[in-house]
Amino acid sequence: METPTVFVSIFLFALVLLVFAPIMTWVERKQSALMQDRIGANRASILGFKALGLIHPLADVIKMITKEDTIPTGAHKLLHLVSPFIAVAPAIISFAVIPYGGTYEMWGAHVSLCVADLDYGVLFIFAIGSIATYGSMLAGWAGNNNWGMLGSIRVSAQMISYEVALGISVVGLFMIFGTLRLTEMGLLQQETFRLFGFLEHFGWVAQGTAWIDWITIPMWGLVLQPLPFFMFLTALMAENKRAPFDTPEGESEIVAGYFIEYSGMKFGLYMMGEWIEVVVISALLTAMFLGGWTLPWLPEASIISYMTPLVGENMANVAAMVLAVHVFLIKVIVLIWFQMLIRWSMPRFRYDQVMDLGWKILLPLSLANVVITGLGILIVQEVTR
Amino acid sequence: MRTALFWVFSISAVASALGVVGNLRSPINSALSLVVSMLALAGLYVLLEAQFVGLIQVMVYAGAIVVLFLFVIMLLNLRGSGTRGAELQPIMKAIGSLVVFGSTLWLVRTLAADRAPWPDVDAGFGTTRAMGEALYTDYVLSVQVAGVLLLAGIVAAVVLAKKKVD
Amino acid sequence: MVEAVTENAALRWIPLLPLIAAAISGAWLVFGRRELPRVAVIALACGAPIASFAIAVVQVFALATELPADARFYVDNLYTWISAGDFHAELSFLLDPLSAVMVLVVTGVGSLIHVYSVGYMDDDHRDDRGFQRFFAYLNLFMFSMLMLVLGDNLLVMFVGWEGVGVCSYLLIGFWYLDDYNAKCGQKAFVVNRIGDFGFLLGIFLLFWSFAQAGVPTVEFREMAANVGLLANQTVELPAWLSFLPGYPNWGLVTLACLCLFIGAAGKSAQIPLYVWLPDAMAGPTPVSALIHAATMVTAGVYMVCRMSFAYSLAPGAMATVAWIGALTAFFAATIGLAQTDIKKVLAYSTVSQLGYMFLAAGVAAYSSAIFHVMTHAFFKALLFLAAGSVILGMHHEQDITKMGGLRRRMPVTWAVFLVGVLAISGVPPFSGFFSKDEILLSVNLAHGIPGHEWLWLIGLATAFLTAFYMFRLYYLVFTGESRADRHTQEHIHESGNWILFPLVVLAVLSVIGGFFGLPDAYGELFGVEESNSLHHFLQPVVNAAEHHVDHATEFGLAAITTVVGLAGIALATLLYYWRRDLVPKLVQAIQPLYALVRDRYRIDELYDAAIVRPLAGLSRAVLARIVDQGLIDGVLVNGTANFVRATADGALKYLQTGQAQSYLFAMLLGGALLIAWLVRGA
Amino acid sequence: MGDISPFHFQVVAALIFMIGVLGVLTRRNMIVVFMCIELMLNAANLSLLGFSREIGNDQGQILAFMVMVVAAVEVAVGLAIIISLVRNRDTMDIEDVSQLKW
Repeated sequence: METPTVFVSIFLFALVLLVFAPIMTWVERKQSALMQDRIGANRASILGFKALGLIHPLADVIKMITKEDTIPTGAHKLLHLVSPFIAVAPAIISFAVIPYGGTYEMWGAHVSLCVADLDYGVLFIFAIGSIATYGSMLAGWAGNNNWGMLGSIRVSAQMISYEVALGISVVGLFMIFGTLRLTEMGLLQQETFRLFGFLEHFGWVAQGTAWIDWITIPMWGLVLQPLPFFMFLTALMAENKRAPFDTPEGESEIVAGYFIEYSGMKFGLYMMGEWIEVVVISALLTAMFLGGWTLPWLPEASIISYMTPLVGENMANVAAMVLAVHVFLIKVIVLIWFQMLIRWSMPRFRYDQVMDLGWKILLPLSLANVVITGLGILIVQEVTR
Repeated sequence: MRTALFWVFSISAVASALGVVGNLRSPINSALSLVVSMLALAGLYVLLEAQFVGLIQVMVYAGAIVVLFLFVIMLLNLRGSGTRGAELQPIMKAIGSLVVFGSTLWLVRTLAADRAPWPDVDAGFGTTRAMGEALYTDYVLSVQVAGVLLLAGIVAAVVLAKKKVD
Repeated sequence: MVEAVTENAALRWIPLLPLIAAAISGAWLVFGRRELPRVAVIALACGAPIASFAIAVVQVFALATELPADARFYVDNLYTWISAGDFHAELSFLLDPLSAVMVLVVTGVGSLIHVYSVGYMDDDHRDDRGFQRFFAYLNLFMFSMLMLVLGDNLLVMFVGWEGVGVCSYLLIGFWYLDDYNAKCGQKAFVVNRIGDFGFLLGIFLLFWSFAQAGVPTVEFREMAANVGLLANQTVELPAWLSFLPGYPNWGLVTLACLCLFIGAAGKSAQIPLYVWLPDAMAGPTPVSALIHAATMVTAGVYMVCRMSFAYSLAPGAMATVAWIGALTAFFAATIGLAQTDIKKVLAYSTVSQLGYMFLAAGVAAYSSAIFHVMTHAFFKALLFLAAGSVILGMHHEQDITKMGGLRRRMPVTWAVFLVGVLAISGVPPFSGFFSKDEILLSVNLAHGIPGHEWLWLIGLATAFLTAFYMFRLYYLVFTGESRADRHTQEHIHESGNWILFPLVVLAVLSVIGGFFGLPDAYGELFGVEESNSLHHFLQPVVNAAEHHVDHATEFGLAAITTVVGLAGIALATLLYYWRRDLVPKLVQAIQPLYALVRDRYRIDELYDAAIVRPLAGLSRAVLARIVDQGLIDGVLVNGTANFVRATADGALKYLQTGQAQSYLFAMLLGGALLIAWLVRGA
Repeated sequence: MGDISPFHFQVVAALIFMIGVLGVLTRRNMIVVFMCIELMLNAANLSLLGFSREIGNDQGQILAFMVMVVAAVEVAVGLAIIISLVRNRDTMDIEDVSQLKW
């Protein structure tokens, strides 16, 4: 990828993300209001325009920035300063490997809608995600506050624990796709398989029976690995420390946990980090399990080839690109909504329940999934050989 | 670009390693220096075409091991040294280790007297695929043994850290 | 020039089935909480030998009918057991006519005795789970015995040899809660060890001499094929043995065969190692019948026959075997005259009959020896089992002076016991007649053995004594008035069907068993060609001497034997049936001699005074005090420990500071020095 | 890689290793000593990877990977030991833990 397109991409996704984060505050408010059967986020107004409460994010930002930034005595000043940034940065960086579209040719240029199409894309996200732990745990320690310390201990234990399940739960998916590269995963998920193909294979119905060719299923990760989808989602949400996994904050127990000593925009950064991570989680799940930017049963190449006679090759590519981004966004929004649904419908787990879920349920299930997937792959290979 | 990266990474790795040892105030500071050192080393690994190992370095060392260190330090609520007397050992040991230090550098110098330039490696070198294939074919036994070791480690850690001996 | 052999994978199951059964019930004993259900124990324990017997019958039939007479070898090679240099020992089984006869006897009689044991051990409540333990041992014994018999080389045979020894020990001391029984087991084991040591030496000698000749082997067929190479190997005797005949150079084979015979004498209870067998009667009666009458004790005879190729090169060893056998036969028979324990009488008669077998083997009448092994297995197992039935009926009373008049109370036992007694006394046409007659005929014709006429006379005398004391036993037990106390008398009863069925089968075999080896001369009378089928079957594998005698001599000798036997019976009838009052007077007349015989010539006391006590004293005084406690414990064990403690406590401990960093420092210095040394040239 | 030779990587590895040694020998705080051991392990890894790249053979990378596995186990067990030590003896000083002698 040439340097200019890299910058274009960086600009694009930064814009999207930074726009998303404030909007998320509104989404959260609206969602909770809806679920709790009340009217939410409708007071802020500019000249009487309330715009469904969309002004609220703006008000939030102003409030955050203008608030006094307190630094407690006895705090480790440097760490107290950098911790919020360490917390936010990984979330933003990990978006770099998530593709929100394929590669398109227009007017002689290659446009790839993925900033860094790395060979070890998912691993990169895991690695960067593991750094995020520091942002939270140092925050609690740096503030010289015992509630914060407790929060730090909780957060470090929780995040280390769930990283294990996080990594292992998707091993089965890697085994099936044979790649860690997210763009490749997207392309592979365009393919379909015939649900009843095995009937023909074993000779239980005649070769070339028409209805067998009609009933096809897209090879989405969700279809191939339904259980890991939910395990991965759970582990990611636990990593994100939002309800119901918000024991490190636990305002009823340890006041606000690790960010107890933060105010103003530093506090805002933690909030932002969480919301951005909600988006990243949705994007990652979309790329890995929901076919990424592609439509089911309709490969991108065929869209372009249908449209080329109508509008010319360049414009066909542009149209496909726009379509891809929209498809991706819709899937992401659905998943964001799903996460909000969970966040507002579940009470907080007790701390030991969190640990039990990670070590005693997710980890064994993930390991079992690896073994079962391996067996399945062997069987399929054996049968189709 | 690579040359510059090498210098950036190696200098920060060595400097933060010194920070680990030289920071007498608090083990937390040492741990943070260690993270920086680990991350810089990961960068060096990637420069050496060992992307997979570099990522694992970040995940395992920076993401888990040092977090564990921090976790333990916080759990034991140790702010400051927690040791009695002077933090540093008697000067004799320092002198001794400096002797070793010097002799090791000398060894490296002698060994590196005539080094061939970098050979070309194929595109797959150090990628996840290459490592996975090697690990699960030629070194599958080592992987199994490592798995058993991990299991033993888990059990040992749980038994050791258990509060009550029942 | 090893003969053509035929692979046959079925052989392995003959020994394996009892082993599996033993392993199952043994494992259940060790790990299970309770005894298996009786039905399961019985099915397992009796099923295995019966199945083995079935396989053996099929395979022997195939061996006899499908293969030519000079190539009757079935071999089942499991795997190479030992492979060291040129030496290879296979774990393999061999079925040839010799082992075929033995296998049939072992599995056949063994199966019957297993069935009998079900009835005999049924009321045994002496210890917990005894029933299952008994059958586990018994099956293990079957396995070992079959290993011994089927082994294709001396090593496999030795494994079986030791295995039967162990089982014998375990079963003699089966009721180990009684100290006497445990001691008897130990005695049997120790005496057997002496013999086994000789056997082992013989194996080593044979292997060594074959290796000298360039054929390092212990495998029977290979040894037999190459035995000629050993003819000229001699061994020089030391000066203090100059009284021995043939001094100064003995054939190596002679020495090896003598060593092997020591083993055989131990296992088969020959002079001077016979002392364990009478004491072995402490075990349950089926054990006495199976191990100490029918199978294990004949292993020595089998081994001598199996090694006949070597003995044929060692006339001195043959003569030794013959004379020891004859002397044992006579000696044991005399002891048998005065015993009052029903099982002891039978035990001495077993020793005596085993002497007969060695006598036959010693005069190269191997097929006769095996024939007698077979008939003896039938009638002696019968006698023992019948005695067991009597003992059960008499509530574990074994003293014949307290029996009497059992004929009416136990009619079936009476009948089969009478058959057994007639058979062992050599009354035609019972089986004992033919086998004994054949042995005596062979002895009479064995001109190669020094003093063979005397051997024949001893044999005749033994036949007379045998008939006498067996009928003495019969009359005392079954006729006259009962001498038991009133309570016992009231409860005397015939045994159950589990016991009677094997008895009847064995009785039939005792009657007709002789016709398997009906001498050709008799066969001609009835127009049957080669009626001595056993002899012709065995002839290719044993180097039996061929006799060609005219019929007059043969019938004449048979007549003499018969007359002698009938004379013994007549005398017994006179003394113990018609004129019982004569016996005390007779005993009074020869009181000192009678006492000596009754006390078994005090041989046990002699051994105790001459061997056991000096040895124990030496062990206690020298080996235990000086060598073990002083040298090994004091100097070696404690001395080493003291030395280590002194040096460590004095100096080395100061190296261990407890400071981890000082260790590490030393380690690093060492590493640095090592590196400096490695790169010293650069 | 321009003017950077394999030698450079080895020097960095040696330096970090020796810094680790220095720390292990001189620090009293057990946790810091432990961290220095991790430094030494990482230096060894760097050396391995450097040689691996230098001779174009990926065995060095496998070895480094295994070293990491072992290091992870070591940390888990070692920290558990330290936790129980501190709990029972209330000290972080490595010199206080010297009962294992004559």
